[in-house]
Amino acid sequence: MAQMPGTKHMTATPATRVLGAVALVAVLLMVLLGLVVSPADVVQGQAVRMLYLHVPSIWIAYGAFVLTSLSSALFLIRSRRRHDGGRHYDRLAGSAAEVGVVFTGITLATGMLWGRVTWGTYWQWDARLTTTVLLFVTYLGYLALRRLPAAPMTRGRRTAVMALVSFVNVPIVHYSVDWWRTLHQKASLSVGRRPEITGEMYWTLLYSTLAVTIVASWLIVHRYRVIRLEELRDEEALEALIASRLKEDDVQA
Amino acid sequence: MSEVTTVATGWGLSFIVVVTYALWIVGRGKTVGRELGIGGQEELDPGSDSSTPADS
Amino acid sequence: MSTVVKFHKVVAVAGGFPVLAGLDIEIAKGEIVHLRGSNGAGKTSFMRVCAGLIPISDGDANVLGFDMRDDRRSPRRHIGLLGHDNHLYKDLWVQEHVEFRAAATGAEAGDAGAALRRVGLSDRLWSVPIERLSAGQRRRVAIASMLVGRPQLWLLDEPHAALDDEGRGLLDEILVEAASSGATVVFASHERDLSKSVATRVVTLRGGRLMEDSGAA
Amino acid sequence: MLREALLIARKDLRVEWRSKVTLGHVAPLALLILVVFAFAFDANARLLELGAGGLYWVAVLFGGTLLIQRAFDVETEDGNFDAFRMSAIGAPSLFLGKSLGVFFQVVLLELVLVPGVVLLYNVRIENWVLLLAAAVGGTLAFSVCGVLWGAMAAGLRVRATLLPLLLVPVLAPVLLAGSRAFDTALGVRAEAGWTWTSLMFVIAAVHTAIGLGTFGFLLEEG
Repeated sequence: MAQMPGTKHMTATPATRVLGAVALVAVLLMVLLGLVVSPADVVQGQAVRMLYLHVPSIWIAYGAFVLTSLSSALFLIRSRRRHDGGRHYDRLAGSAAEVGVVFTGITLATGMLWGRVTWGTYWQWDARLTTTVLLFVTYLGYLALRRLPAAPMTRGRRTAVMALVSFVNVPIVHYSVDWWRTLHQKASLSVGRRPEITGEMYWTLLYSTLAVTIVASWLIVHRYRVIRLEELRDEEALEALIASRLKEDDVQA
Repeated sequence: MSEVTTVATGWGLSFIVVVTYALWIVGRGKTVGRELGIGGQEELDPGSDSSTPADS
Repeated sequence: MSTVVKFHKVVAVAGGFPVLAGLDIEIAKGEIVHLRGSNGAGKTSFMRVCAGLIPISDGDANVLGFDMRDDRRSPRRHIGLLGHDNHLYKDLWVQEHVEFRAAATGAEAGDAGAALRRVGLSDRLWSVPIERLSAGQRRRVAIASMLVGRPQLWLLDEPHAALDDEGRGLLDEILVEAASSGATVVFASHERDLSKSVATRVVTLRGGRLMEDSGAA
Repeated sequence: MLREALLIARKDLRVEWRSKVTLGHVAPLALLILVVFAFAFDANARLLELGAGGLYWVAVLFGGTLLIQRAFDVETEDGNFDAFRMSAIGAPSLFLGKSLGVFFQVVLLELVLVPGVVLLYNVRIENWVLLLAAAVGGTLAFSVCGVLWGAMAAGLRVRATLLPLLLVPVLAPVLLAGSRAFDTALGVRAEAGWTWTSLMFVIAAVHTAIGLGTFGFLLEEG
């Protein structure tokens, strides 16, 4: 294994430094396209620029949660075969969930601000908003469960089950909330007039999604490495403990 | 709030959140790395890492 | 199969601490092993690893013919474990509790009465909530709950604690009886003299390793 | 499996019968919640009548969460989980048994809450069959979700604060569906009460399937 040169950035490798640089440039371009180059909307005016942040954020958040669920499932399968197998899936699940929560938070914040200018209120009991806020709380709970001290595999299995159940629950939540709102919503449906996304706006949205994806990947990769470092630290401490137990034993023998 | 300030607030807030989070990750990595002892630091490439069965 | 427990350089970790640090031990069928050692020596952990409750992270362990690396669940139903806790539902009546345990291990409900009588709990106490029993009486209920399962391997952690002299004598009798009918018994106890009488072998642990072994008698 | 599940459910109900926690503590508390809602709405008869269905399910949620907490405290209190691991009973049976036990205890709670809502909020039950079906469906969904998540939080020092956080988001659809179905049954809104009721049965079925498949992962340690 190569030694880390300089070790100034414990979680960085040449490959991810490039990724970080690409992410920075991509974001700058995204700001330029989203805030300056793309046109204002006929209906929404300048407010439409919220779209380029709001929509990619929720897509990324969903993507991250899908990743969490997939890795959780793989972790459970692997941990069944070998009692301490598949820990990297657990790490991936954890880092993706955390990044997902960050972007869900951004979605909610931008959505509420956007709602303020287009609907006139911060909050509507809109199906999507309600589902998103429940999603946010669910994965906050998931992260809370992850933080609790426990044997790594015990915690891994527990959180993996939670991730799977939560994920299965997403469509149920969405369906029920959606149905609830469509049954009631008569007046408020017309409030959220959606801009027609075509041409430059369409391309800007697509590009923003790409940029946000790059940023999210950087975050997930680095978060993963921090978790790995923490595990290495714990393992090293354990090795030291075993060694000291053996030594103390020999002295007494 | 006007449309422009709203957009500015939204984007600004999001950037602060992401940048803070990124800085926190890097800082945490450094702290834990220091606790680990820099010398024994192995290269952490997720590509090779996830394919190594010895990582548990 | 004459070897019931076979440990080779077993390392086990619980709560981030190496509770067993390379333990080697073999226990044959019919032995009554007295485990000794100071607090934190690994007595409890050894029993929990035997029972498949703590996974081994290094070395090899075989219990009742099962490789504990591959399958630490299958041997469990043949093992009776009496831990520090009594594993009792305190709201239930004595008889209800033992009957439940009997049913949970697939034994006859009628065995419950026999087991309760064996540990010296009179009929008068059978319909009393466990909550109202004294510590020693609870210990007896716990031993009875273990008896009904007819385990092949008995793991008892400080079984004599809280028992009065009569109870200790009774317990020793039960252990000898179990061993002579083909079961294997491992118990941990700080009281040396008392248990010396029934143990066929005394094993001392220290720092999660084997320190002293009197060998099979 | 069913025999073992019934064995566990019977044991749990017997524990309840001996300790009377549901009837003695949780049911009166749930009734109190109904009273407190009247304070919150300034005893506005119209509001309380309109909200009766939802308030009923909120009370069930609070009381039920306590019951789930209790169902797992009974197991972790004296190391009983170890006894389960050592017994011949499999994880799916344990899951089913615990769910059944919780189900009947929540039913007990609801037997107190239904008259409570009718008397305190002055509602009339227009559709008994729907009310019954909705109560059963909602309680089933609540029980299986609750047991699955209760096992996740079982034995943790922070379980009392963690369990509600984990449980409420998952139960949100049940709460929603239960409230709407009750609205119809109580004649407050002429809506698709039966569809909401069937949704609750679907949720119960989905979580039962997940629980049967994953409960084993939650029991093992290390």
